[in-house]
Amino acid sequence: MEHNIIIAGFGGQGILFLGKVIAGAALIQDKNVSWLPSYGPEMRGGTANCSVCISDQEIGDPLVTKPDILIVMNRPSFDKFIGSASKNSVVLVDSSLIDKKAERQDIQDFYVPASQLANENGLSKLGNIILLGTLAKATKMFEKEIFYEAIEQAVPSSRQQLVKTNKQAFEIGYDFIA
Amino acid sequence: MEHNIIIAGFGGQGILFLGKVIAGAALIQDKNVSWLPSYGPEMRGGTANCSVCISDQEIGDPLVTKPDILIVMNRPSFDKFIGSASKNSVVLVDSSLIDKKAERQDIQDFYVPASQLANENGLSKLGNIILLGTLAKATKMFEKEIFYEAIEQAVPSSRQQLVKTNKQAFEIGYDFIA
Amino acid sequence: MSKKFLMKGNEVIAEAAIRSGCTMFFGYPITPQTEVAAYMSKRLPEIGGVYLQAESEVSAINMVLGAASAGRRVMTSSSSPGISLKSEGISYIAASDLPCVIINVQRAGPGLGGIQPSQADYFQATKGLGHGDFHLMVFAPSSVQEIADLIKTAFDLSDKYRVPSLILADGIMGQMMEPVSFSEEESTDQPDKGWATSGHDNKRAPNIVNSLYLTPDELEKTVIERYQRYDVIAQNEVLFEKYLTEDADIIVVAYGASSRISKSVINTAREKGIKVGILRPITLWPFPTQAIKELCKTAKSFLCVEMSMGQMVEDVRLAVEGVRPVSFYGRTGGNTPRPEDILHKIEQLNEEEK
Amino acid sequence: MSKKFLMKGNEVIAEAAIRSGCTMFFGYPITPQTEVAAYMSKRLPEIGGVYLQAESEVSAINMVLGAASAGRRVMTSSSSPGISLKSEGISYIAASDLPCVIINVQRAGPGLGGIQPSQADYFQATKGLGHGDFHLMVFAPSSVQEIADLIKTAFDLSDKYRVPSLILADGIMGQMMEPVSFSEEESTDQPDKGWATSGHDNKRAPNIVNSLYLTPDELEKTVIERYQRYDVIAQNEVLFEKYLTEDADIIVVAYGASSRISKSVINTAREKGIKVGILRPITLWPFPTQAIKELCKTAKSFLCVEMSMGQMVEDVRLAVEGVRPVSFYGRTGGNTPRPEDILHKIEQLNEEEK
Amino acid sequence: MPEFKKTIGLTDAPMHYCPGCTHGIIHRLVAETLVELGVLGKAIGIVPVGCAVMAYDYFNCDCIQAPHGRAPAVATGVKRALPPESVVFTYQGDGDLAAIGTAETVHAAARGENITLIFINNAIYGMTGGQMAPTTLPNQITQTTPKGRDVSQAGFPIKMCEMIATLDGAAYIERVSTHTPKHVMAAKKAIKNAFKVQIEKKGFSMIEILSTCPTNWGMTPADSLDWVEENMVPFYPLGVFKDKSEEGVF
Amino acid sequence: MPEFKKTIGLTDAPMHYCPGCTHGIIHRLVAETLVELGVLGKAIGIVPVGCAVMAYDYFNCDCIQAPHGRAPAVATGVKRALPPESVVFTYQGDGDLAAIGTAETVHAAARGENITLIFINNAIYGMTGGQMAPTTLPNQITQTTPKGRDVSQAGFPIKMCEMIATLDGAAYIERVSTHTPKHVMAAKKAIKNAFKVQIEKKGFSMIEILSTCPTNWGMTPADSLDWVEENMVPFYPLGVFKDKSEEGVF
Amino acid sequence: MPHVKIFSKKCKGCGLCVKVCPKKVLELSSGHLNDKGYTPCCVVSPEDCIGCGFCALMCPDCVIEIEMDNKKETKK
Amino acid sequence: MPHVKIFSKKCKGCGLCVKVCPKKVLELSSGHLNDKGYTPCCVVSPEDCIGCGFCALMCPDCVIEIEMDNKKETKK
Ligand SMILES: Cc1ncc(C[n+]2csc(CCOP(=O)(O)OP(=O)(O)O)c2C)c(N)n1
Ligand SMILES: Cc1ncc(C[n+]2csc(CCOP(=O)(O)OP(=O)(O)O)c2C)c(N)n1
Ligand code: SF4
Ligand code: SF4
Ligand code: SF4
Ligand code: SF4
Ligand code: SF4
Ligand code: SF4
Ligand SMILES: [Mg+2]
Ligand SMILES: [Mg+2]
Repeated sequence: MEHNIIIAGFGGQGILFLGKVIAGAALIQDKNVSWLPSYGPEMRGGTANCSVCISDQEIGDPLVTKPDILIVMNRPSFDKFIGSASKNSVVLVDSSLIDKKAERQDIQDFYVPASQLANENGLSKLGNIILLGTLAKATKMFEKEIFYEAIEQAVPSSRQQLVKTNKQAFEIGYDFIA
Repeated sequence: MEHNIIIAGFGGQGILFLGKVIAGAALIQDKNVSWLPSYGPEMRGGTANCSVCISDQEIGDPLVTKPDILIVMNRPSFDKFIGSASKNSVVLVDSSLIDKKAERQDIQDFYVPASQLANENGLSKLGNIILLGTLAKATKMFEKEIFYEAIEQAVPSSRQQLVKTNKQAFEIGYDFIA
Repeated sequence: MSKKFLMKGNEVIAEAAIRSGCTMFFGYPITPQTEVAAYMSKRLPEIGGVYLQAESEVSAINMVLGAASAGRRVMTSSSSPGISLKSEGISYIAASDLPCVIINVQRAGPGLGGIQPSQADYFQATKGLGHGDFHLMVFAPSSVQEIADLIKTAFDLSDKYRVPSLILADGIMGQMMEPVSFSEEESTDQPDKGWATSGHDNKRAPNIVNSLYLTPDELEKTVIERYQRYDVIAQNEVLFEKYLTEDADIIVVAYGASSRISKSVINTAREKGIKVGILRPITLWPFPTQAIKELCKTAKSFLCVEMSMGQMVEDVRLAVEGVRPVSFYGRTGGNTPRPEDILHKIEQLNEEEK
Repeated sequence: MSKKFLMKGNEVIAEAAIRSGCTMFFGYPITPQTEVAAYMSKRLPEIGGVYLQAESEVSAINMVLGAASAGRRVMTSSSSPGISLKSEGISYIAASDLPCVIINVQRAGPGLGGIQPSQADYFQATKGLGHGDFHLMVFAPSSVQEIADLIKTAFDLSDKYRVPSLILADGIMGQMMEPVSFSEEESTDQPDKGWATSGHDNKRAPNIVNSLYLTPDELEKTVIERYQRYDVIAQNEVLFEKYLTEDADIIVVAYGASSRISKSVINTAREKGIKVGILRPITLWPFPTQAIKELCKTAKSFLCVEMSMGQMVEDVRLAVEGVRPVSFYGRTGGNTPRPEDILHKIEQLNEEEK
Repeated sequence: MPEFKKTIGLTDAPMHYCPGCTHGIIHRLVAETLVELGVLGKAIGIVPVGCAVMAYDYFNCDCIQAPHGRAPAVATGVKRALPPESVVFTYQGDGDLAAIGTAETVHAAARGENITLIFINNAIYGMTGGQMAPTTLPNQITQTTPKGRDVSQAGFPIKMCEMIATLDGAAYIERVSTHTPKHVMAAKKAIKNAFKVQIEKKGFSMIEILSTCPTNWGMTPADSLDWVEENMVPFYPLGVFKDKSEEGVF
Repeated sequence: MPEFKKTIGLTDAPMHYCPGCTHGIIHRLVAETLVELGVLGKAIGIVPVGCAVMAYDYFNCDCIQAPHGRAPAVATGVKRALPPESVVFTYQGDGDLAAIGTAETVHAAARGENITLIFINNAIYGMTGGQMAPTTLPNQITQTTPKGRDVSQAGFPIKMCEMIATLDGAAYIERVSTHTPKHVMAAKKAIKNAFKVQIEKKGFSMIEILSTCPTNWGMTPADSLDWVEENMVPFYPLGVFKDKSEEGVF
Repeated sequence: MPHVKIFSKKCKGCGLCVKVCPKKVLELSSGHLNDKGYTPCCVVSPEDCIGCGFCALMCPDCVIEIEMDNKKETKK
Repeated sequence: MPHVKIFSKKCKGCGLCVKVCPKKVLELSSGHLNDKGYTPCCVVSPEDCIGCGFCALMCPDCVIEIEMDNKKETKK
């Protein structure tokens, strides 16, 4: 197993958290894993992104430049990364925020109005986890339970009430595609 | 011509000034010359010394360790340097402050009660220049006039009245030995 | 095997220090290592330790000097510009034979530069972190797990030799999360610090921590004595990792983030039939000079990969002594070496050798 | 020939700077260079220049940064511990492409050390005077006259390349008096500084002096551009002196105070029939690597003499690349190499070669 | 009643500050002042390390980016390098001016250096992500005081105006705020006074401006204004702490 | 009437100070205080870079030689490393404490750091040979103010007690002198007060002590005492600037 | 009549203008994001504006311009 | 009677004690230098000493000791 993932969007959309959940799931499955945020002042207001690598081998470069999984949650990130996704990569797009489709034919792209779905379901700010659900379904990378466990671990112990809403969001995304 | 000179005594005895006058005389005679003080906190109250090198050749090490001319104006300096003076070196001792004689036979030593002579002649603090006079006579390294010129240059322009007393002191030292 | 956590390198620096018996931390915020202090500010008070945010890096390193003088295990952390500011204090600490651990999570320079990762403080760390003749022990972790392990080594050796330790990490190491597990052994067996200035209690002569020796002979003696300890360290404490070097024609030399990127390229190159291996210095000072010399017997050429304009490459050249060609590939300004570029370099070298 | 004065090295530093068009000086007192500031505080006001004693070395170097940004010829001076404190500022100045002249009259370290002469800041000066990839031009005078000459060169080249210059002297150079004469030519033809931040007067776009580039590609570009200038400097501005090297079996390499002591030993050794010569680097960066390489063709071995535990010797080894043996003799802690010891070393080498 | 248009003292570059951060307001006030006093072309701004690190992109005058805390030293170098008509100011955060830069601030003031310090007190290290600043209030929660600033461990906040006003070289020292339009207007006036003092060569001037950091305070921008009113103003009293604008310090 | 014998708080090493330098007197006062308060064995002295750099040879307690100006930071590290009964003091000159060490001094005070600063104000850099200090008086001639300190160029002297007293962590701040036996006795009392404040954990204390530098002032030791009386005392008023020895700062 | 102009592309949706407007002339858009990802400020009741300038005084991003429609005033 | 004791070997001849002695008990030696090169302080009129301790208070080098001859006092 080997995945090189980029997750990108605005600061405040839970980009880094989403990456942590995926990385956490990989750790539960005893994979080698690395998570690397873009950091710095551009965090604020501006865009945020992170790289997650999952592998059975030792991980070399933790900075992903050719993702086989790409999750984008705003237009600038879509424009920036869509070209770099590798052939046959899985690309998830929050279509409620990005009004554009990839012009490439060599990728598996999914358009999920995640933020909108989140708002509609009273799960505001959980568009990220909706996309995670879709990802889980689309890639089958790990079992649902594994992701649930990862969510439980990633949510700070002081805010465990969030676990439930996160799982709800996950389900919505999971069920969004067939 | 080559001379490696050490002048040593208490701070305040004009040790460094004496070195400058000798160095200045050498410069007037177009010799290569270097003057190097010991510096640092030990200056205050404690002992002071300086190295003067005079040569027709380029000067290498400006730090004199085996002087062929040694002028000492206090007991600690006498004890410290007397052993290092080279064979046949000229050693001048302010005998009003140092109640000891060199036990070496291989040097030309002169005992001049310079500080006392200075005080007696109303030239207090000019014991150093008295020793210079003796040195001039003993070594014939430069003409008297050269030293006079050097004194004129070394005395700060604001205190030219000192030139006269310096010359007086020089004469006393010059005449002290035959 | 003990439990694995997914943790940021910076947090592991802090947690590992605490597990190594470090109870005092003095720092000043700077990207990309702020999580070290954030972690310490939370955890140290919980265990009765001392966290203090100083008014500057200069002050922080001098608080370290004070705490180390009193005999405590103490750490400070910063990034490149902040480390420059600490350099006078570091020279003093080295000159006073005080143990401590200093973290540099390097960012891009010179000047304010950028906040992205860099390895351009290698020269400073290994040769010039302050005025005068002295060394630090310099450790370069290349994974979050290794951070955990080296922090302990850094504290232990620093106490043992009374030589300060520097962890030379970079923005990637600090910001990255990886699984990490901590060794279970308690690490409280610190050597006796009879020299510490903790008050003589009228029971012994005063202890003095000092670096001033106005007499050159005395000062020279202390320096030479210290260099004798350095010699022992150079004999006994060199750390490095070799990977596929035995039959390699080309040896990549790289440390920290650069080494892990390079290592993955080695595998690709091997698949292409190129005999390449990697030597990864883990201690940058002492440098694995001997290991490189050994490799000169079997390897045909060396390639040094760094996130700088070429700094460690000098130490590689000093080790190789002209016996084999040494080439260099580096990126700077916060850029990281690209695997494809490294591969390309290796292929080139491979061609040339034919 | 113009008139010769008997002057202290430190005073010559100041006087030569003024004659080179330096009109601003910011410093902080430290032995053994206090005379530089004393001289400046007297002379600069007389010529309408600015002398200011800063509250610290850190502040002084940043005042230099400001004055250089405004386009003025400016100098600062310190000694080892003070130079360490300036290292962040120096990295900024280099990164901002600002010209200036920095003096380090080295004293013995590390830490507070002593106040006697030393050459143990060589590594710091040539490799690690701050974080990040950058260089200074480093000049090492070995006589008071040469101080006068090099100060002018240092200012001129610094303006020309927009790279800061460092004069690496030592306590002997600073404290010694020797005859000196100053060249009569006026040196006021400074290059136009259109980049200076002196107020745009509503006539041009704002000028900005800056070292921050948050985008790695941009930062990398500026660093590489600067390294291209370094290459030009390395091509064109290397300075060194050779003495009796042509037929020499043994080449002594030494700079500054060590070199003049060594040079006199060369003569003694020659009298004893030993074929020895000396190569004296005048620029330490760029280092006369090529000149040493040339000498490898004729010389049998090299001896590096320093007032340190061995620093420049690494650059000599890098140049020699193992082709010839390189030995080292050094003193530290404020001691100076003793002529008899150097001679002894040379005789030993001569024996070994037979 | 006045029209409002963006001043030519600012460039067109969009500012990178977080939404609602009052750094932006203060930028405008300084820029307007330079224009209104007719000194934009003679002005050199020294920008700090802090959120305002890229202010050189916004101020429409010559600028120098200074090392963290050293802006007053850099400003001193510039001011003394240029003809006395030049107008040199620094723009510094509380970490920059009151922590690492304490010595530079105190000594520029003590020297009566003819420069103006614009001091943005937002009670936090903004740029590095919200650590305790020297001006962080007692019990205020920050990244490095997770249980609130415990003054017995982390020390007391520093009131810079009060401290600097004791120095003989300080000619004009005032503390203002930005949390209401009225306070913004008062801030503008204070800034103008400070620059006038400089232009008339009366000595050192510093304006401390209470400012918000919604991002690191973890509040909406609107709530941040209230927080200034309710927490900062009581601790950091507004007003003029020194005024030698008539007689000057020398 | 008391006998006078050298205190056991001092070692037997002869002091290296110049003849008549009042550094020696102050050493004795500090050492006597430690002995009288019974804390010599718990004391750690932080010595500066300055003429007192070798004070570790004289004080009969554990000592650390600190980098120039950083003694308060070193003291902070030591104090926090040791049990609260420890007694940590610095001994610093005016260049050390009020120039290069300004930030360290201000912030140790702001933190209410439970340490004592003994601040020797001799209006000059003694050790380096007589350059201007931050406390050099207006028009005073020094090596780097050869025509006298021109405050319009070199700035105004800093009155540290006045400045530090504005900080909330400062518990006891007093300025004393050493130029007559009476003043020496008062100085002793002030030093004792400061150490008591520390021992009782009331916060930061600093005693500024006017002191002579006959060597660099170019005067006899006797004349130097008069110079203190006639020139320094009028400029640096003696007295207590802050006293929270009862209530403490926290 | 005063005329408030908002360059909503540059608006960061901070709401400071909204908070200080004495006449509730301004509001943040509820759903719509601008290119920067913010919900920008909108003029909801331009007729209520008294041209006090508070909004512009408080806007950190110089997003607001106020024009005084002098013509109309003179027409009165 | 108080007894002033001067360790003249350690004396630096600064004269501070001389300056502050209210009874002119002390003087610097005029010609004689001690081993350190200073003209040390001498007790010239011991009988005048009132034991005020000023000299000891001012001596920077702890060169002066004062003994109170208690026996004599009790004898009185
Ligand atoms: C020498 C150095 N130390 C630390 C930093 C990291 N740093 C960047 S900004 C900053 C502080 C910012 O706080 P403040 O001055 O209050 O400005 P704000 O961001 O709040 O406006 C720090 C510590 C640095 N760049 N350089
Ligand atoms: C970093 C650094 N800067 C400068 C010096 C040189 N220096 C030694 S002592 C001193 C100042 C001494 O003056 P002060 O603190 O007033 O003490 P005093 O000698 O007057 O008692 C200085 C600047 C140094 N050793 N280290
Ligand atoms: S971090 Fe705080 S101070 Fe910085 S721009 Fe954002 S809100 Fe403003
Ligand atoms: S130089 Fe001045 S302060 Fe230093 S010991 Fe001598 S008299 Fe005292
Ligand atoms: S000018 Fe005044 S009334 Fe009009 S929108 Fe702005 S704040 Fe509201
Ligand atoms: S204050 Fe400015 S940036 Fe904020 S919401 Fe209003 S118009 Fe937009
Ligand atoms: S004790 Fe008093 S009277 Fe006696 S010698 Fe000393 S100063 Fe004079
Ligand atoms: S005060 Fe002390 S050192 Fe000075 S003369 Fe008197 S006895 Fe001697
Ligand atoms: Mg701030
Ligand atoms: Mg002083």
